[in-house]
Amino acid sequence: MKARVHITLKNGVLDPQGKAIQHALSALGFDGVDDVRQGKYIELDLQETNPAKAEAAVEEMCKKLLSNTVIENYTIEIE
Amino acid sequence: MKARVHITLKNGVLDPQGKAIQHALSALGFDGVDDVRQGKYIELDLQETNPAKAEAAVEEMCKKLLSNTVIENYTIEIE
Amino acid sequence: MKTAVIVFPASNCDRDMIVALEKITGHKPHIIWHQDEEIPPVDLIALPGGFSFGDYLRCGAMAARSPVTKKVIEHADRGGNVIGICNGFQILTETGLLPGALMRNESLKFVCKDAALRVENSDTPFTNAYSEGQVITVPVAHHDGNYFADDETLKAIEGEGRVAFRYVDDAGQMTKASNPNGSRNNIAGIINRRKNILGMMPHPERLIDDVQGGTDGLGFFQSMINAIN
Amino acid sequence: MTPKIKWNNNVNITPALVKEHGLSDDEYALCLKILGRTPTLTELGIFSVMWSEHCSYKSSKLHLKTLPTKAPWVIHGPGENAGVIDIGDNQAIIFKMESHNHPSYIEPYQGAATGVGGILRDVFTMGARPIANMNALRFGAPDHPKTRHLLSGVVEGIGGYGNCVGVPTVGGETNFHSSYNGNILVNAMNVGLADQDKIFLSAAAGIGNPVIYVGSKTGRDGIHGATMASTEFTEDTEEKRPTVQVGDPFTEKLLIEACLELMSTDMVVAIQDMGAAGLTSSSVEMASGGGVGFAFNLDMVPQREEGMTPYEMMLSESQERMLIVLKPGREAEAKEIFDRWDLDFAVIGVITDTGNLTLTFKGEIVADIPTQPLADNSPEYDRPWVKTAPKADLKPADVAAPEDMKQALLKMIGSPNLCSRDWIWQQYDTQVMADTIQKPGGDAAVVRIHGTNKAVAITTDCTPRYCHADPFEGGKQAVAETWRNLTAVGATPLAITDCLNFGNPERPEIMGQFVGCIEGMREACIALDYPVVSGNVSLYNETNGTGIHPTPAIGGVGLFKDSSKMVTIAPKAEGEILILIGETRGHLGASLYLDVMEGREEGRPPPVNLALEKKNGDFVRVQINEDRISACHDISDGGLYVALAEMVMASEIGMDITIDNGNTPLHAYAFGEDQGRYILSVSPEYRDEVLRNARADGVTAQVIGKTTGASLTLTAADPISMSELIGTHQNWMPDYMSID
Ligand SMILES: Nc1ncnc2c1ncn2[C@@H]1O[C@H](COP(=O)(O)OP(=O)(O)O)[C@@H](O)[C@H]1O
Ligand SMILES: [Mg+2]
Repeated sequence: MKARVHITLKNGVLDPQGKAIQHALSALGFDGVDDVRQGKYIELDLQETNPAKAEAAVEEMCKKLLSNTVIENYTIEIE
Repeated sequence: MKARVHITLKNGVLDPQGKAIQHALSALGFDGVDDVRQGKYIELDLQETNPAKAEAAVEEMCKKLLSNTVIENYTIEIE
Repeated sequence: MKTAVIVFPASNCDRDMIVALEKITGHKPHIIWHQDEEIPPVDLIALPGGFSFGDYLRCGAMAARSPVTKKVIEHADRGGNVIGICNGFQILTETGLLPGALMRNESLKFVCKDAALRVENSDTPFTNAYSEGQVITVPVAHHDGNYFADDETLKAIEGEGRVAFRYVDDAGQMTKASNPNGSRNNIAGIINRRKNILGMMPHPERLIDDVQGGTDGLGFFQSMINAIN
Repeated sequence: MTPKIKWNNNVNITPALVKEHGLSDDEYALCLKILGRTPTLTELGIFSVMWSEHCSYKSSKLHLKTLPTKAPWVIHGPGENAGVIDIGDNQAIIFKMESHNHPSYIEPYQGAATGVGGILRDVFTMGARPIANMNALRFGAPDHPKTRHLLSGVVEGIGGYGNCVGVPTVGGETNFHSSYNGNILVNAMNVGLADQDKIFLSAAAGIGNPVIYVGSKTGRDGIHGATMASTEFTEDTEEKRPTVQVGDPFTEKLLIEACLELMSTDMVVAIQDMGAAGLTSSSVEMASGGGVGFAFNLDMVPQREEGMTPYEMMLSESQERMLIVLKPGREAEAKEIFDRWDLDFAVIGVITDTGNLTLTFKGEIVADIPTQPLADNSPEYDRPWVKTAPKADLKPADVAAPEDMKQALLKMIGSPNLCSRDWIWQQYDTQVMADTIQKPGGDAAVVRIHGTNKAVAITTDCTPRYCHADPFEGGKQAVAETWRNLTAVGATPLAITDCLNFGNPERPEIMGQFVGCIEGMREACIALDYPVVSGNVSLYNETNGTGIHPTPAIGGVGLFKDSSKMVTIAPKAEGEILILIGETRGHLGASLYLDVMEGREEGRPPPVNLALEKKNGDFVRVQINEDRISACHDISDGGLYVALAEMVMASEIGMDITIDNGNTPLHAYAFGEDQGRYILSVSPEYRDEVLRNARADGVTAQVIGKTTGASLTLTAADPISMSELIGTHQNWMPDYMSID
């Protein structure tokens, strides 16, 4: 099965990339963008066929490697 | 409204990050991960309240700045 | 002083660190590959700069989870000295040995230039050869050196005198223009509470010989010799 | 599950298909003759890439052969992956420059990054540890809508790759000109260090020896237009794939370490990187070079994507791959090294005595080509050319004096082609490996030979406006300028590499530019005893019939036996005496002054008198090496005043200058680009000795002022303060780049 992981910065953590994008957008004439946040999107192809087990495994992966829990949150979707 | 943009590498484009993540996962003992692809996830807060207009604007932003259309695809969700 | 340098795939300042340690201690450091299970007993472990694992995912993330890093943590827990320069600093924050995180530079660009640093605390094993408030010039070369910690953590670090170096201008003033990467409070390097671990973005190992344009990095290594011998 | 392969190698080879593969009728006829039959599709692809301009040098070979390539210190000249020169103590410097122009225009970050990766492989494949990167860049006019984006991406890509592999990028050059609006130039150079008894070549040998593939897996990257054309034959209806190659500097770093480790053993017979045309050109070169055949089982090639065809595997330009011939029975030992570095390792074939490249795929032979004729009989053209018409001379009197000399100088140093390149090189790690002893900003970069007192000096130069006005003089000047820049830091120039960037060679005017530049280069190389040891040609840099300015970028390498002799452009103290070496006639033809102040591109370029060039340079080098000089700067773009301003900015010490311009109008004297000139800064105690030595050598030398204070005071100009000077010089590029 496939897992999709979104990794986003926690509230209050500064996001230089998001800020730079917002700035560049306004310089390009895109008005009305109040905020931009950039995160990561990771797709995993798993051999596991049991959704609950897959989710548990990906949760472990997020904790152990994919996210830095000091600054990041993650969400997992299994399909 | 909020726009969520996913930017992923086109099919066939080498993804060194994904490859390295897959490798690191297996070194950490996570078996059964066949493939990993890494992309970007961007959230935008827009002043626009009309979904169609918002989508059109974000589409333009993707083309002009957010994605590198030579090697990346993007998808947009408006909510 | 016995030392060890840990080498991860795509570490690339390992040789510079080895050369500096050998020159200053008179002994060749042990060179430890990231898959090695053991680190011989040493006074100091150095995590060198570079792009361990390509800096993919997050700088230092994969190195922080390498087998050998467990041994580094054990060494630190026993009170052993550890330094992390540049990528080494990123690894130390990823392991949790040092607080905070190193984010992408505010400019989003890699930055390589000489940076003036003010020594904020000279009462550490890594800075005792400098005097407090002294301004030294040391090169930085990084893409992700923008030090972040939340307000509470930052307050603790500052309150406990754990900022080792800060980016300043030539006159020693902390200014926005002298901050090469957007670090909070212009932080260039920090130590842990026990004062046996230091992480810093600038590269003292690149400045130990006159032909390199200066020797401001020497004091860094001299400090450790003072502390350990 | 792997999809069922519907690959059909025996498609009908139609004239249209041949044409799509870029083969002319004559070329295809030769291909039929070599094979004695109709090619398979895979074979057609192989002929097509091997005989492309890029791989075969068919338009340029004839002329390249005229370049001098020999000197007692040359160990390997052109023909190997890179040039090799002797620097004593059993050590060698290995270097080459290469273009990645087209890919960088399409995708600036990845194009430039993979350009760096490619040139690194050319150097380490010979057994060298890369020690320095250089980059010669040309962009369109600053006001062209694409320029900012291209500059930003290219610089980021060069840094992104070089910084990660841990090789310092120590210098280069950057020009802006509208002729590059549709065709930017990204030329990357690498310099490596090897032991002379550990130099590896690509000629394969030893019937039965295993052929090994190492590095990244093969994907469908960079397969040329030809593939697009062939999709209809593969019955493969996938989305059209981008042909952009993505670089993986992490893998490259591992590959460098693993290959150098392998080469430190005695297992390697031959080794070759997979560059342009990937597996095809590497295997053909290795086999034909050794007069042997290769038999590959393509099923063994590590593949990144499913359902790859032999055609795709042979033409793929996936990065970070090498082909190695091992001694027999050493596979397991070698594999251990690559396993430790987490790199793919596959035995894909053996050496045969057939002389053929024989490819098997799924049990079927899909190609069987004699490699010798394929490599040796590659087409060679004597393309028609016409000599570039000489430009009229431009007299100083034909150019108006500026209203205000001070403002003129500020305008010059704040112009796109003369302003500081800080914004660029701050994105490069210029110091990793801790041996950089002269960083960007001076005349040449200097990198210490690790653990010794020796050092190499490196520079890249070319003045395309001169080449455009007069290819012969321009070619001469490009070589001479590198020689001068190496001399200016005190090094002994040894040899050059080149990257010859031109428009469409099928146009006689362009071919004339090419021939002219080569002739000029040749004269300069001979006169300066400064051979060409490697190089690269990039043609067809042309859009809608408008070619780029002819741009023969030259990379020069020089040596210090004692690196403590090195000088920079920064005077060391106040009170030093400034001495101008060489003759100043006030040549404003094809000058930057004419361009910046009047927007004109006219006139003959300044001629290079090679005998004078050599005399002046040798004199300067001796003075430096005998410790009489505290700073030295050659005079190039922008002339004398610009060079003085650069010295002031580098040292942050002012100058007081008094010019005796005789009959020459002052602005021509100040901004003219006469060749073969230097400014020396000497402490007063050496002043007379230097002047005396100059007189004895017949070198023109005159005192023009001294270092003093904190501003630059020039004849007929208001004093310019340090902050005004530095601000003007440094601000243009960051300001330009901050406009999104
Ligand atoms: N793309 C670049 N990368 C690194 N350094 C550069 C680049 N472009 C220019 N430089 C540096 O800027 C300085 C000035 O360049 P240039 O004007 O071409 O020098 P010169 O006139 O002496 O040949 C040199 O030190 C050169 O190495
Ligand atoms: Mg110069």
